[in-house]
Amino acid sequence: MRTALVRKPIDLTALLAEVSDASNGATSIFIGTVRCLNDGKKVLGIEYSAYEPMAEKEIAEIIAEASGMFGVQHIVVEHRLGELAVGDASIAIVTGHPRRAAAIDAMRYCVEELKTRAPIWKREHYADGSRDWVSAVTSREA
Amino acid sequence: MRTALVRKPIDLTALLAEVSDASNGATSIFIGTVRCLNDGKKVLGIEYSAYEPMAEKEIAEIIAEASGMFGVQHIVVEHRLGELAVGDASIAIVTGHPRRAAAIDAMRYCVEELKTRAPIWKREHYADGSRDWVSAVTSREA
Amino acid sequence: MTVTVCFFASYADSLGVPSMTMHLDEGSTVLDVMTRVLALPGASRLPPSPLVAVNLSYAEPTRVLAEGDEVALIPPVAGG
Amino acid sequence: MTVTVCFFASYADSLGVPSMTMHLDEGSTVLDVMTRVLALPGASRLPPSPLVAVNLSYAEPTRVLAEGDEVALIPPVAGG
Repeated sequence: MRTALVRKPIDLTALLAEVSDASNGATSIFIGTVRCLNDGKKVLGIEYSAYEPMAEKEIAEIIAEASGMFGVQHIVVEHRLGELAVGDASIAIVTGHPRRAAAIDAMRYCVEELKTRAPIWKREHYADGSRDWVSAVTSREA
Repeated sequence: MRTALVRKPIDLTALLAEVSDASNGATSIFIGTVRCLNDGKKVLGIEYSAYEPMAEKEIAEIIAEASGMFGVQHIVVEHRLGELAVGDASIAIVTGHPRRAAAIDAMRYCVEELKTRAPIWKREHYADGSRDWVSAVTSREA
Repeated sequence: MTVTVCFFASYADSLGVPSMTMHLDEGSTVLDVMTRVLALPGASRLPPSPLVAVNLSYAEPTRVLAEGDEVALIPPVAGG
Repeated sequence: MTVTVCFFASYADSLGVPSMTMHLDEGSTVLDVMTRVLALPGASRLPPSPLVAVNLSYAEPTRVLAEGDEVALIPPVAGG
């Protein structure tokens, strides 16, 4: 189990290798990407920032909770920070387990909790040149 | 939206490219793999076979149902047939959508329905040289 | 009329054939096919009411068959 | 005693600084820090009760602070 805040593109193949285990029958993945539209505004990119030590601690706690609740030993979460363009992956969550229910439940728990608790912020850059901090409260989230 | 029964390794990168869309904010993936143990027996490999035209039709219907229920336009399902070794991916389901809930719900719907309805069978090869047809009824499924 | 009956996986192993042609009276149903199949050598290893598909869709035992139909006995599935 | 107060994202923009050192009486709480922060120039754009973390964990306003604590005001999060 591992979490990391990274400043380069997320390498999904490497993450898959990391959770790989001959006892796994199911691997579940969530990838969040920068999308071109938010609340009707054309988005060119997003700048992600974080309270880094707390975000890493909070995500590590979320992973530990998911592991305990669903018995999943193989969980890796990477969140990217810095300037991202449309289509870039901002987050990848990968879980592996002998059974599909546990793998999917653990993945979903991690993404939902991370979006609620991890101190990470994004500022969207719009086609009209403006920039705005976006929150889960003020926007409908991906 | 596309489904296929394939006889070569599943190329996840190609499937991700296929569902990619600038309006997607969330991509959800399920990968089923051959695991080394089932019901306490050491597994060396699995031979997958199908009633191919019906399996393709049934999976296409499942994808259409998921698309209608969750509003997800980007769904691709590949199921591999033939001889697979431990760790090989037997199935990949990839969904893309602006929002995470729909992407994950559609992925989960497809995997659950496919495992119930698609006429696909597997014969496990064990370390002791024996082979056995395995069903969702007689074994605990991945 | 004539229909094709298909067997897969453990059913094909038990019956020793992947398919057979069956001649039926007009108005015959899926149940009539099953009764004939369950009397074949090796059929004792099949369940009493196997799942059936007609022309690639799951069908009830009461389904009336037509000339040229493809009737498939579907063992418990295990895809994924 | 002395604590460090950290601001992020829109809060850092509003207050014009990423962090500040604050001198407090012994027994001061998170609420005392918030009262001081909300009196700063630019603080009118902050909500009346922002989320707070002390030493990397979310904390209640009644939390009593200690020398050297790191108090962070956490804007609405938007990770993922």
